[in-house]
Amino acid sequence: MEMHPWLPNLKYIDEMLTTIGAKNIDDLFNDVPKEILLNRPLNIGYQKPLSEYEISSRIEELERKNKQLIFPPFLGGGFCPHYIPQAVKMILSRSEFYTSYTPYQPEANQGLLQALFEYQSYMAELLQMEVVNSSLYDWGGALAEAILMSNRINGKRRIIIPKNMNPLHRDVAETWTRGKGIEFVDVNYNSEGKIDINDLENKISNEVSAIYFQQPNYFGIFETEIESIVELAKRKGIITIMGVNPLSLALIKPPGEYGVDIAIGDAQEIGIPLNAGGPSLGIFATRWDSKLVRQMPGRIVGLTEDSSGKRGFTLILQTREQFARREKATSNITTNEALLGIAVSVYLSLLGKYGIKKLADEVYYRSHYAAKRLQDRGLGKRRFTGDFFEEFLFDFPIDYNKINSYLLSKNIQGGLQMDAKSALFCFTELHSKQMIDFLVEQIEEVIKNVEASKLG
Amino acid sequence: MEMHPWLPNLKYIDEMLTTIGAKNIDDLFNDVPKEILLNRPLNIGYQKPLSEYEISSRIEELERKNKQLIFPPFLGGGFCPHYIPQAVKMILSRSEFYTSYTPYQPEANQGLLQALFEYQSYMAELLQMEVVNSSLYDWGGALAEAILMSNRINGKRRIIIPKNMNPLHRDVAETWTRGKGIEFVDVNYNSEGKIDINDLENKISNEVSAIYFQQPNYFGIFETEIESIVELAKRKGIITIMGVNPLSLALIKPPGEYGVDIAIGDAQEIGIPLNAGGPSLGIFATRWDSKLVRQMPGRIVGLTEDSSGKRGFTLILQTREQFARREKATSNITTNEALLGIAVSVYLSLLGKYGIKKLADEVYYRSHYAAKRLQDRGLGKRRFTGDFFEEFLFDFPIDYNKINSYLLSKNIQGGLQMDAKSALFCFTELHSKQMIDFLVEQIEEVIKNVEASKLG
Amino acid sequence: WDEPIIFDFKGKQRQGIIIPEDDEIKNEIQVEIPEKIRRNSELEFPQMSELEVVRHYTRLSQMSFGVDIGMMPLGSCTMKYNPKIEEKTQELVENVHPLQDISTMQGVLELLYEMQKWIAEATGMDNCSFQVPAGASGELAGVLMTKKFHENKNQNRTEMLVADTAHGTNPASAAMAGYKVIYVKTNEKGLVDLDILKEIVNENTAGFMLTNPNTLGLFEENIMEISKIIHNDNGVLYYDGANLNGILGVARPGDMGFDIVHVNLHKTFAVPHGGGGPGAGAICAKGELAEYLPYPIIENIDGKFEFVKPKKSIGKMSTFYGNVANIARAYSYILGMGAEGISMVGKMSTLATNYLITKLKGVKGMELPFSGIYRKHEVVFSVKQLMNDTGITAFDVAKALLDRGFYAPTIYFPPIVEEALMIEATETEPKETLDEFADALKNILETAYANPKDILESPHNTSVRRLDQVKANYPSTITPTYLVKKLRNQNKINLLK
Amino acid sequence: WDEPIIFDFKGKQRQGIIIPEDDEIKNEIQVEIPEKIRRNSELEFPQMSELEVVRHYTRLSQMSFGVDIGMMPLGSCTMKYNPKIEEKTQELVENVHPLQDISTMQGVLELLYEMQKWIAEATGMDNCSFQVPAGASGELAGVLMTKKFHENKNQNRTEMLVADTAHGTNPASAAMAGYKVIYVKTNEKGLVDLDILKEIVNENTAGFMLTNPNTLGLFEENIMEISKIIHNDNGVLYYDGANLNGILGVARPGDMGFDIVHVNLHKTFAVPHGGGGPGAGAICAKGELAEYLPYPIIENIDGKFEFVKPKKSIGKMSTFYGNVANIARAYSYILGMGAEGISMVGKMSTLATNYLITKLKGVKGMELPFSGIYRKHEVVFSVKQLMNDTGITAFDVAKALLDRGFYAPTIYFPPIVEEALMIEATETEPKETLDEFADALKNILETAYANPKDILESPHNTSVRRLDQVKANYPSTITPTYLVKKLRNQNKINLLK
Repeated sequence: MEMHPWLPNLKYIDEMLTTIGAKNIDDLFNDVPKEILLNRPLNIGYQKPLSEYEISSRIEELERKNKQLIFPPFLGGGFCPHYIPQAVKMILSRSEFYTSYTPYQPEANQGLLQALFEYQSYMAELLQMEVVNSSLYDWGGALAEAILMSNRINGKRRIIIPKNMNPLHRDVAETWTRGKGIEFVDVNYNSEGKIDINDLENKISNEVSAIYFQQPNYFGIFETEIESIVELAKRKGIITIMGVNPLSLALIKPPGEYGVDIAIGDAQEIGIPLNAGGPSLGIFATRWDSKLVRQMPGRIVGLTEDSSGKRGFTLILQTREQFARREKATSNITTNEALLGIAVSVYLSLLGKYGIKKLADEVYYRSHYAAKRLQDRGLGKRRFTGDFFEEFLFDFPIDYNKINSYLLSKNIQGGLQMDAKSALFCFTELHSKQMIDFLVEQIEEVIKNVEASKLG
Repeated sequence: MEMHPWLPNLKYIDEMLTTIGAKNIDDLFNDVPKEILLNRPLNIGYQKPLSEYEISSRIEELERKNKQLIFPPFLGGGFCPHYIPQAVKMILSRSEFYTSYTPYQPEANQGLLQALFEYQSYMAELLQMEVVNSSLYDWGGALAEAILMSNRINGKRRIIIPKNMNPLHRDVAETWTRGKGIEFVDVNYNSEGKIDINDLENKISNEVSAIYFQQPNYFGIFETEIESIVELAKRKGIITIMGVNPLSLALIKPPGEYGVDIAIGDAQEIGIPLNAGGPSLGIFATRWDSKLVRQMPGRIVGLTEDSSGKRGFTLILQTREQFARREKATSNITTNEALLGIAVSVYLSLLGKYGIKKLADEVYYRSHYAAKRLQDRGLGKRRFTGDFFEEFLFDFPIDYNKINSYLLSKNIQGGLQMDAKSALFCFTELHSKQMIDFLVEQIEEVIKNVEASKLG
Repeated sequence: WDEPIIFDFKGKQRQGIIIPEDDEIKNEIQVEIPEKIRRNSELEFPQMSELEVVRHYTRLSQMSFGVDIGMMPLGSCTMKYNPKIEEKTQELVENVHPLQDISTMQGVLELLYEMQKWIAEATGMDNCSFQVPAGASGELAGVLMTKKFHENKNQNRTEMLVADTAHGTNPASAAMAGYKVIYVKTNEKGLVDLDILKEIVNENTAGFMLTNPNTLGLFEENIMEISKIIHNDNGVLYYDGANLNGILGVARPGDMGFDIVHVNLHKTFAVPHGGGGPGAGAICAKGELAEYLPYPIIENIDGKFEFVKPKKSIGKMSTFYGNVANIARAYSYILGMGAEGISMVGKMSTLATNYLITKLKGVKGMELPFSGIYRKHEVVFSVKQLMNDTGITAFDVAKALLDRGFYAPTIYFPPIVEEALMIEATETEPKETLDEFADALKNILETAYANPKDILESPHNTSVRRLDQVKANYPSTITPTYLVKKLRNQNKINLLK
Repeated sequence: WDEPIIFDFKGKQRQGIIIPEDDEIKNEIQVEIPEKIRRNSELEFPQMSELEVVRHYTRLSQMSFGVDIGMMPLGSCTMKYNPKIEEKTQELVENVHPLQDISTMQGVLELLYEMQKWIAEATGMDNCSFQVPAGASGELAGVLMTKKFHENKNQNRTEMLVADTAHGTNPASAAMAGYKVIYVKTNEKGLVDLDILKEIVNENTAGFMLTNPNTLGLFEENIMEISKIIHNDNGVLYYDGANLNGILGVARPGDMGFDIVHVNLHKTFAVPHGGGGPGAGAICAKGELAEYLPYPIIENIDGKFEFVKPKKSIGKMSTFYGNVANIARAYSYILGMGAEGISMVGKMSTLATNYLITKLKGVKGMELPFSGIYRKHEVVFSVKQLMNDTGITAFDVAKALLDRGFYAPTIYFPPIVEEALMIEATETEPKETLDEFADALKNILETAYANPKDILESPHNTSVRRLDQVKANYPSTITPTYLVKKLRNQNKINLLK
């Protein structure tokens, strides 16, 4: 290879070797046993370096292999589609941010540190929790870390979790905590779709380390007995972990006001694209209690001053971290989702106090409109009676996979199938009345057809 | 209106009016005669402010109203499709550049000034002309300015122009120079597609202010008698203006080596997207001759030092400009195409010495391959015999509009129709062998069909 | 940063981007550039990897100042905020070839058509053409339209009137079109002197180029009378749209009697200025003059959009259709503002300016000529008193602003005000920033009296200090390109006398 | 810039973006959040216009340092250049919902499938999973796989071996999985001490986590022997991929006997580090262990790509499919490098490191421990001598580099080297920059001897000076969020003891 845009020294090999005093590059590997030297090019990529134009063309080819669905999908299940403002993308495209590293040299990274401090502060305000780290991977990972943290604090291994939580988060938490022998105990939900408090009380014992619950829960339903849950837990010295959709907190009571110990969630809905599932950002926060704070996982930025008394920012509580404490660290995490924390800060700054309320309201209204519309047209009914936000589980009179196939044939991605005849639908500010009506019409169409063919 | 993202002071109106001491905003317009106050909202946009999401949706709707052609088109005629590297776009997206203004405060704009100086320097090197301004609007405008400049220098009004120049450039030049009473005299071209030197000699007289010619010319053909033209002109004291495709200069002799007085062209082919025709960038350069330089239009950045002896950049020769000299200025231009000068600098920096040669070679080879392929398949022949770059005029056995309609039905944009049976085609590094072969096949198909139906 | 000039990067055989190559094609054809025209001199371009190029220009960008960095109070430049959605919407046209079959670019034409109508509505004109890529080009088009208009009536009118406060482009454009420029004096109120105007206007008068509000920020309150004077003699009244921002939504040039209007979309309609360009313009006209607009304009013919040439069109001003990508930017600005928002622009920009004036009242050393009338989009202060008291000039004040996180105002313009600071506070700067700017300016004037040396030596905090303009322009040192630097080092170049 | 914290912007009723609203919908439904759960406390978010937000964060960005600004010689972090094409290619997945019907995302799956194969090939493994969003997550996955592997064989192995030079994540991950961490000492050559290793390994040993080349940049030349020792006792050999860049294309972990490998795509495959993340990872395994990979992985079943769960999978590490957008970035990097380019990475990064070592040889105050062997991707110097001579530490040297246009190396790591400077020169830094970096470091050491105060007081040119770490962490002043600042001002918060 003569030249490559990303390998600037190809023409300097001889010169550099001369400086080093080596004959050829292979000499630099004379300590690698001969038998493991590869001695052939890797079979990777498409052999020859492709030009940017050819890479673009390949990506466009892959794009065509995806189905060109009407955007947005009517799909939630942990991630919901929202509009990402151009200003957010523009700030993230600033390469001082996106090509930087963990700000171990705070003097050269004040901007990055301040942006991350602002992210933490936004979350603190939204959650009303005093301490927030500057990100974990995602909701599932944050739940796993919260469980491990509870275990570190009280040494207990039993975790109570509700059946109306996102099952994917549960899968992740189970995987991560397996090594520590954590045991999960399920709590049922009632006909409103909410946690069955009686069942919860029955499951509580002295072995329980923590109780987890999700607000709004997997079915989009608001839990309304959180005070009771937290009180129960406090009485038994059990740690409470609350999972939240941060967008909903513009309308509903934040975890801090319930006095929960740990709040977690995913920031995808406040400024992060769908990204086929990742990267997103795991939110992690605790109360102002050093027993909790000192056991927190993840990086934290704090406010301080420089040697001339000027305001500045730096990483704090670093003695919790793996690079300092190794096996005694509060987590192994190092690379996190920092850049997306900046995305969240920019997004929330654009929304501001009024915007986030308006946005959450629109989401709330539109999801209710869609449910009403489906019900009014006689196409089935909501499974649960509790009030909801953004998502709801809907029971249809026919098999949902028939509905789904039909919708796909119209380039619509409908709800997430839950069981034979039901699906979880999601509506946000991106779903106009016109689009919702169109979806309902299409569903009506297929149900009519199926029912007609049954009769016929 | 309560709030608007781009109108930050809506909630401060009263407060600001109080400071001013006015009752309401209308008071600030008490000097505007009542009868011309509009007193109604303008009928503009879609009444209500649209959200970014709605704007995006509208733009996508317009995109769908464009035909989704296979990119790139096989179309030249002044603009040719090339790949714009992501690094170019990324640099242009730096808002320190794109939201800045003409660097009248050089101390705060050294980066912008240096980038523009580098643009000028790249052009100087490519053209081998010593002085380059930091941009005019486009090729047509640059030609007009060159003609006006010639007229300023020698006071004469007759301009010799060849019939093988881009007719759009001629239209622009005629429009701009009408006020000064400039008169255009045409020169014919020969069967090779090149300027007819005999005809040129005949047109020369003492009234001629300047001779213009284009290299390669409108038909993509290389002019090979430029030395003779320049010598003729010099003998008669006529100013020579050479229009160039800057990309071709990686392969062919630059204007400076012919000793022409003014070189112009369009930078679209070296780093600027098609943009439906604009913005692009008009190149303008002169020889190192103060008679020429002092009559140049446009802004020029020069190297200097600051008060501490540090290298710096600033606008130079400003006494030529409109803001200083008003009606005695060398041009009225102020807003130019500066940002695209930076695009050109970044693009040429990425290409470097080898890259630009390689790129021009690919363009040269591919256009020859396409011509050969068309001819080998017996689909007609090139109109002119001269060697060519990027574009060629091809004569078909059938009406070109039949070919064009067929190609459009296959989502291909073919060449630019010149007369009933011919079209001007363009091929660049974006047209792979496969794409060229596909185009030729489609043309073969339609010609066969048409000829079969004639026989039948 | 102390970034080398890019030609001083001396890498070996580096390349920042891969060019697609096709060996099959190369094998199949055997061609070579004819020797006679082959380039033989080596092209001395630097050879850089992608990283080096990106790092170089990223560092250069950090040494620049745009609206996204801080307030740019440049008078008559309307440095308003450029909404980020614009950068997305221009992608609509990015890959469209101007000569594509018109049936394949109906979306682009629909956008242009709507914009034609909207800009005509905003200015009170009948139609617009986007042939003009910038303001000066709009002026030239307008003047050429005027010229052809009179010629078509067999009148040889040789004089173009221009206010003495006019932007330099006005006389320059008139001169380019072959007109003799006649300046109309400003009266003691800062407005066109009607008596002088009446005297000047005669059968040789082709027209009057005027901007309203004028460059002092004052509305020409006698505009209806001016219009009468010009039209009585069959002159054309031309509106320089550079200052449209001060009255947008409040009053329209068309309703004031203007016949031709040019609009700078990069000022009034928020297209980014790009370090000097590209901008985008519109040239609009009403009545008979609309037939002279440069072609093409867009018409909707039975639901299909077509390019059309107005009957008496002066011709083309741009090679293709003007700066379409920037028109798309302005389009998204208009959609985002809506009729409601656009209608507030003149009011809010005027509010901002007068607020700033009030905050700056009574600052020692700085005076407001033609006081007592509300300014519109901009205001011109004079620091002549300061200069007399301390020797510190408008130039020095400008440099001192750079040290305080602001760009400088336009200075020494308009020429009728001595030591002028021409400040335009657009409607997009928050009140708090206006306060900070006022404080910065006050601080500079105070410092100028207390410690003049500090101001005289500013800027202190920029990447370079004050630049040597003499050296920059001197025959033996003038260096417009790296090629000149190289040739001079090799003694291959003379003085530029 | 002296940018206020965003919560200190006190605008009134401003909003930076418009939310689409639908009055029809609002009229049609009448719903209200149940009072019991309604948020009553006011959300004290700042209220800003788009300009204010953009200006604030643009200014903050200018106070940050990334690879596009200058060389970042952070050891073990592989701060290579991130090609700009990557930012374009991630658009493929930007609007794809993870739970879409699989038939609608075949393009994304094809990309992931190709990447699985390519990363497996690069590491010599049988298969890979992208469930791990970062390196530490990959380690945890690997350790959990090891654990389940032994459990499935009914073995309760409680000890995980880790080299004493290992990255801190290794022991942390092992501990998270419930293992007891046993450190393996480094010998006088800077390599794993085989005798000690043999002694330590027993039937309780679950496995050995190793990085090769190790954090000293030295290749573990006895790797085949190490492999034998571990495997003889049925342990699992785990490869920490943080240092893969030094041997990529030269030798593969799989060929050295490693069973499980994690790869940091944000290091070796040029995904930008984003100020600490997001990254992207792969966890790969061979033989029986591949059945334990976290699910889903992608298989091509009759031309259709499907998500599949490996037979004995440990479960899921990420909620969805890992950091897909970043995998797309790495994909374009691999396409752009080609097999040819990727095969040169280990060679060119190793060349760069050894070049830098040679340039820094014999600098007074700085020593190279374990000298005499070629480093691979990185090198660890010690400035203990400097400290003894002048009192200036590795920390001070790091700060002084910030003043010279470079980021600092990793310092005080690995712990076995005193006053360590851990420098990684990637293959993307041009030779000239390596020269400049060496000169800067030499200059610092010279200055340290000549004028130690200058170094002790550095950095001078950054936006702030050295920060007060005590105040930052002190119970009465620790301020992790603005909320804490506010509550403390209101005396509503205690000391954080």
